[in-house]
Amino acid sequence: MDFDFSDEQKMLRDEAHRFLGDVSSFASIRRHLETGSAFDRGLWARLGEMGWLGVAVAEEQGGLGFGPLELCVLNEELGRCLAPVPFFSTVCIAAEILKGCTGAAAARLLRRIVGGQAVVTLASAERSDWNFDIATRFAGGKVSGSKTLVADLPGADALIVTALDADKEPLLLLVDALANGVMRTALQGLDALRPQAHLVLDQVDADVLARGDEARQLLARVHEQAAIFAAFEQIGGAQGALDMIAAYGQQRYAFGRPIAGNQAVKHKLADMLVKIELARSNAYYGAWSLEAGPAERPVAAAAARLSAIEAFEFAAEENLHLHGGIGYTWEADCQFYYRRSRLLAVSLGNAAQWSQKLLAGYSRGI
Amino acid sequence: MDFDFSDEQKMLRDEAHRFLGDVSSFASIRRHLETGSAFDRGLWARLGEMGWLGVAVAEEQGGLGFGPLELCVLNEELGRCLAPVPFFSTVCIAAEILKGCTGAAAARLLRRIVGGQAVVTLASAERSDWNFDIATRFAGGKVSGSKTLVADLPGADALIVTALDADKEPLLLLVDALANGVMRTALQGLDALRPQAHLVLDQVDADVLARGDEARQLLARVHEQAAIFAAFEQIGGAQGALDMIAAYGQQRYAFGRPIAGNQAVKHKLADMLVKIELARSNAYYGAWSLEAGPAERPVAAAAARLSAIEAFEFAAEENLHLHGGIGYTWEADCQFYYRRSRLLAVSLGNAAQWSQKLLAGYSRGI
Amino acid sequence: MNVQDTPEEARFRVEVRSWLQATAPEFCKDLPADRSGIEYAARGQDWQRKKAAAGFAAICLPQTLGGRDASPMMEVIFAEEEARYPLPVGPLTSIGVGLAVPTILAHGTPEQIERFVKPTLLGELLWCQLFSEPAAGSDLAGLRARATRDGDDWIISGQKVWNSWAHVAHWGLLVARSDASVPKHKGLSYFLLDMRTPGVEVRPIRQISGESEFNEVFLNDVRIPDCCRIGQVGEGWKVTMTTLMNERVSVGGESGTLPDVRSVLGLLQTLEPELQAVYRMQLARLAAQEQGLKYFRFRLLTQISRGEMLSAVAGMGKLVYANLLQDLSSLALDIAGTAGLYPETASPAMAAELKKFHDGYFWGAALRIAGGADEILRNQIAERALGLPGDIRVDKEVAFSKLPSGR
Amino acid sequence: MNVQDTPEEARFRVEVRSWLQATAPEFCKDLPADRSGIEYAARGQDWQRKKAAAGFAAICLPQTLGGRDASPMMEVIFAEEEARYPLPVGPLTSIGVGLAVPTILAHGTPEQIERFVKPTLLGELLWCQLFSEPAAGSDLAGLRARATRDGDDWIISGQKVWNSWAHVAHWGLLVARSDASVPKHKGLSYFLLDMRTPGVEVRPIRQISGESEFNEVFLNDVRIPDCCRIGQVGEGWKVTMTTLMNERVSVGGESGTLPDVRSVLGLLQTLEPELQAVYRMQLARLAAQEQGLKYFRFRLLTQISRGEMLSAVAGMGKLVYANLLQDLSSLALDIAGTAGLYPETASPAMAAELKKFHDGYFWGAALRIAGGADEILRNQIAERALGLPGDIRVDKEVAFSKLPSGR
Repeated sequence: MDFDFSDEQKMLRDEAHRFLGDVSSFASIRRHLETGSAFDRGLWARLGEMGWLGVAVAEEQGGLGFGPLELCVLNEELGRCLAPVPFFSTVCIAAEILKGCTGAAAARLLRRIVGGQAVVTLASAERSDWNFDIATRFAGGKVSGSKTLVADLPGADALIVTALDADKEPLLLLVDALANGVMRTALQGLDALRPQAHLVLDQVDADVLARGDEARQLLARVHEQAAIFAAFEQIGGAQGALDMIAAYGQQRYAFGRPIAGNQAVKHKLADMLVKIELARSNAYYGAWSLEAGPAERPVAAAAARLSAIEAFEFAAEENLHLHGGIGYTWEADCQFYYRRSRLLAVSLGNAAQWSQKLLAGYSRGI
Repeated sequence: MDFDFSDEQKMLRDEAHRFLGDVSSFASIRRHLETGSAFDRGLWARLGEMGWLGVAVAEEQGGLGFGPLELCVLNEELGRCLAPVPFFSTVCIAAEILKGCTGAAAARLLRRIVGGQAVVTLASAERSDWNFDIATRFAGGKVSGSKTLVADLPGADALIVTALDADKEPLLLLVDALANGVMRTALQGLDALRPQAHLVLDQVDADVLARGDEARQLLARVHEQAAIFAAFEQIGGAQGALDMIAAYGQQRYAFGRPIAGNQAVKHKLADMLVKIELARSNAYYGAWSLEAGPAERPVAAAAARLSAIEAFEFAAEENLHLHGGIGYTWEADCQFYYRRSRLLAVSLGNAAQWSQKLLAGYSRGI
Repeated sequence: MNVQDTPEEARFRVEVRSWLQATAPEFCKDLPADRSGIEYAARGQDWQRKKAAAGFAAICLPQTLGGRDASPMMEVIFAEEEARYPLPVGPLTSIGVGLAVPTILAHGTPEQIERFVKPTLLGELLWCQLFSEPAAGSDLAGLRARATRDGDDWIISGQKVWNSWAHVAHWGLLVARSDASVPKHKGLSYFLLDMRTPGVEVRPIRQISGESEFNEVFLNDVRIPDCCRIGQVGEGWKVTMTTLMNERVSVGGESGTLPDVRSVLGLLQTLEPELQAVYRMQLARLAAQEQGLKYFRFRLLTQISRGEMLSAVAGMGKLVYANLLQDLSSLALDIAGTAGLYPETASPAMAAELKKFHDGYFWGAALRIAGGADEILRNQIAERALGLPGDIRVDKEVAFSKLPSGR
Repeated sequence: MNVQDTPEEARFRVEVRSWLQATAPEFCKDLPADRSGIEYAARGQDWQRKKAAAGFAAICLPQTLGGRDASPMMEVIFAEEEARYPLPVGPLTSIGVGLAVPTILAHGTPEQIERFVKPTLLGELLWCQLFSEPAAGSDLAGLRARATRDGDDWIISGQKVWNSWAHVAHWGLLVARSDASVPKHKGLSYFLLDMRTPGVEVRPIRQISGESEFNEVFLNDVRIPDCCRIGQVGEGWKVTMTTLMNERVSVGGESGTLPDVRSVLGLLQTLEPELQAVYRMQLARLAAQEQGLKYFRFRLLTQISRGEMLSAVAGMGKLVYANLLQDLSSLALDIAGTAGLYPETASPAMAAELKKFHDGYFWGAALRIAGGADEILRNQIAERALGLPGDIRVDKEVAFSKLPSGR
C-alpha cells in the first residue's frame, strides 16, 4: 500500500507552495484585479519558465514528461492561492485535448503552450456543456456558431471549438483567437478572477483536430480528468480557507480569549478538516484512477467532486462567517474563497449531475 | 391576529399534561410492555371517562362537541408521554371517518368509541396506503382480502376496511373484528408500544359505510387531517426528548461542571428548540387549516409533517446521544423516543412523498 | 386559532390604509436612484414629518409626546401597511424613532427628553448608532473607544464600524469606555454625539458585494459636553442594553428583492425532470423552514397583539432566516449552473431572478453575522429560553486594561 | 500512487494466506451460536494458541516475547486476511493482546511481564477493561472507584461499566482512585485484577436493541495485592493513556452485517422512479462519504506501512463512520416506509436487509458514543490536529473530593 503522492510529487507540491506563497498573495490578486487585464501575464511567464505549463507533456513535445499526478499537485496549490492565471483552461483542458490529437497543428500549439506563448481554451458550451448537442457548424474550412460561456476567453490566443460537420459528425476544431470573424464579449460574473466571455464565430478559418468517435471520446475523457483536477483545486481552496480562519481564530480575542477556544468555533473547524480529509481521500483515488484505467474513473471523479464541493463550500462559508463583520468587508480576503467555491461548485456540472453519476456507478457495481 | 389555541384549548392541554403526567410514566410504559397486552386498557377507560374519546364528536352523537383543534392539543400531550393507547387509530382516524358517514351503523359505532367500548382501526394498506389501489373485494355482503400493516389491530373491536366492489367502485366497509373469517397476526417491529398486525379477511360479513367518490374523498380528507394530528404528536415527542436532555444535561457533570454548559451541547439543544418551534408554527397553521378550509390543507399538512419529522428525529437522536453510554441502555428511556420518532417519520407517507406534495402545492401557488 | 385581525385591529388597519392611500403615493414618486444619499434622506425626513403630523410617528408613545398611546400591535399593523408602498423608510428614521427615543425616555434627564424626543419624532433629527468596533462585535462590552473627562466635557477617541446612515445623521448614539481599570461591563458610559463635532470622520465601508451600505466612524479627540451623557458614568452598559432591547424582532423574508422558495422553484423548472427531482428533497426542507418562519412570525404577532413580552426564543427568527437565505441562494446558484453566475447571458427576466440569488448569497452571509451572530443567538436561546448554564467567562472580574486582546 | 502491497508486504500476505487456508477452516467449523458464551471463548483461546504457535500472535513484538519483530503493516495484513474467515476473534482476545500486553510491557516490572505477557499471547489469559464508570465516560479521569491501601493489599470499591467479555475474562485492567485529595488526574492508580477475586460481580447490561454485548462490574471491597499494581501509585493516568493509545484506529464499515450505500441503493430501487430521484442527492452525499472513508483508510494504511505515527486526524474515521451508519440506516428506514419497520412482512431476503438497517440504526447510535463521543473527537481534532486552544477547565487544579458532581 503506497496510497500517496511520490516524494518527487510532494517536492513539486512544496516547491509550488513556496513559490506561489512568494509571488501570489491576496495583495497581488487585488492589484491584478485593478489592472483589468485578463490574467497575470508576469506570473504566467514564470510558470512557463518553471516548466509547469508542460509538466504533463511528453519530453519530445517540449514538456517535462510527467503525468496527471503532477497536475493534481499543482492544481491544489493554485487553488489555495487563487492565482489569476489560465492554468486550468490551458494546461488541464486544452493541452490534455491536444495531447490526444494527432497532426502537426496540435503538436505545434502544444509546444506553444509549453513555452508560455499560447493561452488556449475550450469553447464548447451552448445549450449545455461537454457534449455535441450543439448548433455550431463547420463547412468548407470555416466554422460558425456561438458559445455561451468560455473560461479565460478574454486572454486566449487560440481556441479549441466543438462543432458538427454537414453530416452532424462531431469535430474538435482549432481556431486562432485573433482570426477574422472571432467576436468575444467579456462577461461580469461572481468570480472576476476567472474571466469568462461569450464567443461568436462567423465564418472563421479552422483546422480539424479530431473527429467522430475519437473527438467524442477525447472530450469525455478530458471532462472526467478535469473533474478530478478541479477537486484538487477545490481542496486547495478549502484548505486555504481553513488555514485562514484557524489563524484568525487564534489571534482574534472576544470575551477575554481567542475565539477559536469556543467549542462553537473549534468544532466547526474540526468539521472543516474532516470534510477536507474525506475529499482529499476521494481525490487521491481519483488521481490514482487517472493512471490506473478508465473503469473506476466515473465513480472516482463523481465522489471526488461531490466531497470537494461540500468541503470547499463549507470552509468558504464558515471562514467568512467566523471572521465576523470584518469578513463581510471588501478589504478582507474571505470573499475570494467565497466566490471561488461557488464557481467551482458548478464548473463541469452541478451537484445533482454528479450525484446521478456517482449512484449510477455504484449501481453498475464498481 | 390570534394565531394560537384558545384559552379553553390550552386549559385542555394543561389538564392533559397533568393527567398524563400522573398516570403515564416511562415506568408505567415498561410495566405495560411486560404484560404483552395490546394497549393499556385501564388508561383507555380513563380517557373515555374524561370525554377525550369523543372530544371532536358532536354532542348529539355522545361527544363533547369540540373540533379538530382539541384533537391537536391531546395528540401533542399523548406524543410527549407515549401513552400506549389506540387513540390515534380510533379517535383521530376511525372516528373521523365515521363522522363523515351517514347511516345507523356508523353512528352506533361512533357512540361505542366515545363511550370507550370500541377500539376501531382503519385497515387500508396493501401495495401502498391511503388509496384504492387494492385487491380486497366485496361481493354479496362479504369482504375478502388481506392488509399488510394495520395499526392497533391486535386490540381492535371493529375495523374500517377499504375494498372494491364488483365494478371496482371504492368502498369503506365496517367489519366486526371478532367475526368469522377475520385473521390477525401480530407483528414484531421497531416500536412495540404501537402494535401492528397483518390482517386476512376471508368472506367476512361487512356493512358499507361509504362508497364511490364519497369514500375516496373521505379517505383523502382524513389522511390529510391525520398528517396534521401526527405532526402534533411528533412535536410532543420532540419536546419530551428536549425536556429530558435539558434536565439531564444540567445534572450530569463532567470535567467539573454540568455537560449542558458546553457549547457543543447547549447549541445542539438550542437547535432542537428552533426545529421544534418551526414545526410547531407549521402545525399551528395546519390546525388552522383544519377549520379554515381545504385549499391550504395539503401544503399546510406537508410543511407540518416535514418539519415535525425533522424536529423529532433530531431531538430523539441527539437526546440519546448526549446521554452518553447510559442512553444506549435498556434501562434509560431515550430508546422510546428514538423508536417512536422513526415510526412516526414514515407513518402516513415518508419524507420524499411529503416533499413532493409540499412543492407541488407551492407550484400551484398557495 | 385565527389569522385575522381582531375587530379593533381591523378598524385601525382600515384607518391606516385609507390614510396611506391618500398620502403615500406622493412620497413614493421620483425617489432618487441613490438610496443612501442626502437627497433620499431628506425625502425620508419629509415622510417622517407627515407621519408625525398624522399621529403615526410613535404609535406606542403617550399622546403628550406626540404618540397615540396604542398597542405594539398597532405599530406592527402600521409597518405592514406602510411596507406596501416603496416609501423612503428604514434605518434612516427608525434608528432615531425606534432606538434613540426609547433610550432617552428611559434614561435621559427631562432636559434631554425635551431636547431630542420631539425633534426626532418630527423627522428633524436623524440618528446613527455608534456601538460596534473593529475589535468589539459579538463581544460588544469589549469596546475600546476611550472617553476621558476634561472639565465639563468628555474627550472621545476610537473607531466605530457598521454605522448605517452615519454620513447623513445629525446625532449618534455612542458608547465608550470611561474607566479601563474596572471589569469591562462596569467602565462604560453612554453619550449622544453631535455628528458635526470636529474630529468626527465618516468613511463608507466597501462590502464583499462591492456595495457600501455601512460606514466606519473615526473619533479623533472628539469633545462631548457632559450634558449629552445619558445615564450615570460607568452605567453605559445598562443604557446600551435598553437600546439593544428595542432592536425590532424581525424575521425578514418579506422583501420581494430577496430570493424565496417560490423563486428557486421557478428556476428548478428550467432543468430536465429527473434532475429537478434530485433537488426536491433539499428544496422541500427549505420550503418547510420558510413556511415555519412565516407562521412563527404569526405567533409572535399574536403575543404582541396580546401585549405579552416576547421570549428569548424570538431571536431564532433572524437565525433561521439568515441561514435559510444563504442556503436557498446557494442552492439556486447550484441549480442554475455556470450560466447562473453570469446573469447578463440570460433573458432580462431571468437575469433579474439570478441577480436576486447573487444578492441573497452575499446578504445571507451578512445577516448571519449582523445583529447577533449565529453563535451568539444559539447561546441566548440555550441560556435564556432553556435555562442552560452560561459559558465559563474569564473576563468578568478582571480590569479591562488587564484583559488579553490578541494582536 | 499505488493501492497495491509493496513486494515485502505481498510476500507476507502470501505467507499468511496459505497458512490461513491450511489452518483457519477447522477453527471456523461449528462455532457455537451464542457468540458471547464460555464455549465460544474457549474456541477463541484455541485459535489464539494456534496463532501463537505459528508466530502470528504478536507480529510487532520482539521474537524473544514470541513475536516476529515485524512492522505494524504486517499486523494489518494479517488482520485483513484473518477477517476473511468467520473465526472466533475480536475483543475476546484483542483486549489482552492489543491492550494488556503493551501496557504491561511499557509500565510493568520484569516479574509482571514474565507472569502475564506470554500466557496472554498464548491465549491462556483472557482480559477485560475496567475503565468507564456510570459517572465517568467522556471524562474518564473523573472516575470514582476507590482504592484504599491495606497493608500489602489494596481494597477496591466501585462500579465499572461497558466491560466487554468481563463475564469470561480471567484478568481485568483496572484504574481506580487512590487519592481524592489531589486533582483528578493525579490521584489514580492502575491495577491488574484477578476476576475470580471475591467481591467481583459481573452483570450483563441490556442495550436498547435488547441485546447484551457488554457488562457492568461491581467491585465490593475487592482485595488486590500490591504486586498487581502497574506503575507508581498516583500515576495511573499515565498508564491508562498507554492503554488507550493502543486502541486500534478503526474506521469500521468492513462488516457485511451492517448497512452500506449499496444496500440502500438496492432498497431504493423498490420505489417508483420519481421518488427514487428525490432521495438521490442525499444518498449520493453519503456515498461520497463512504468512498472517502475507504480511501482515508488507505491513506492511514500507507502511513502505517511506512512506519509513520498517525496524526490526531486519524480519529475522524470513527466519527465519520458512526454518523454515516446512523444516517444511512435512518435514510434506509425512511425509504422502506412503515413496512420496513416490520421485517417479517417482507420476503426472507428483504427481511435480512431490513434487519441490517435496524441493527445499523441502533449500532450507529452506540458508535457515536463509544470509544470517544463525537464531541470528544471534535475537541481532539481541533486541539491536536489544528492546534486550537483547549476548553477552559475548572477541574484541573482542584482536589477531586472538592469537585462538584451533580446529583
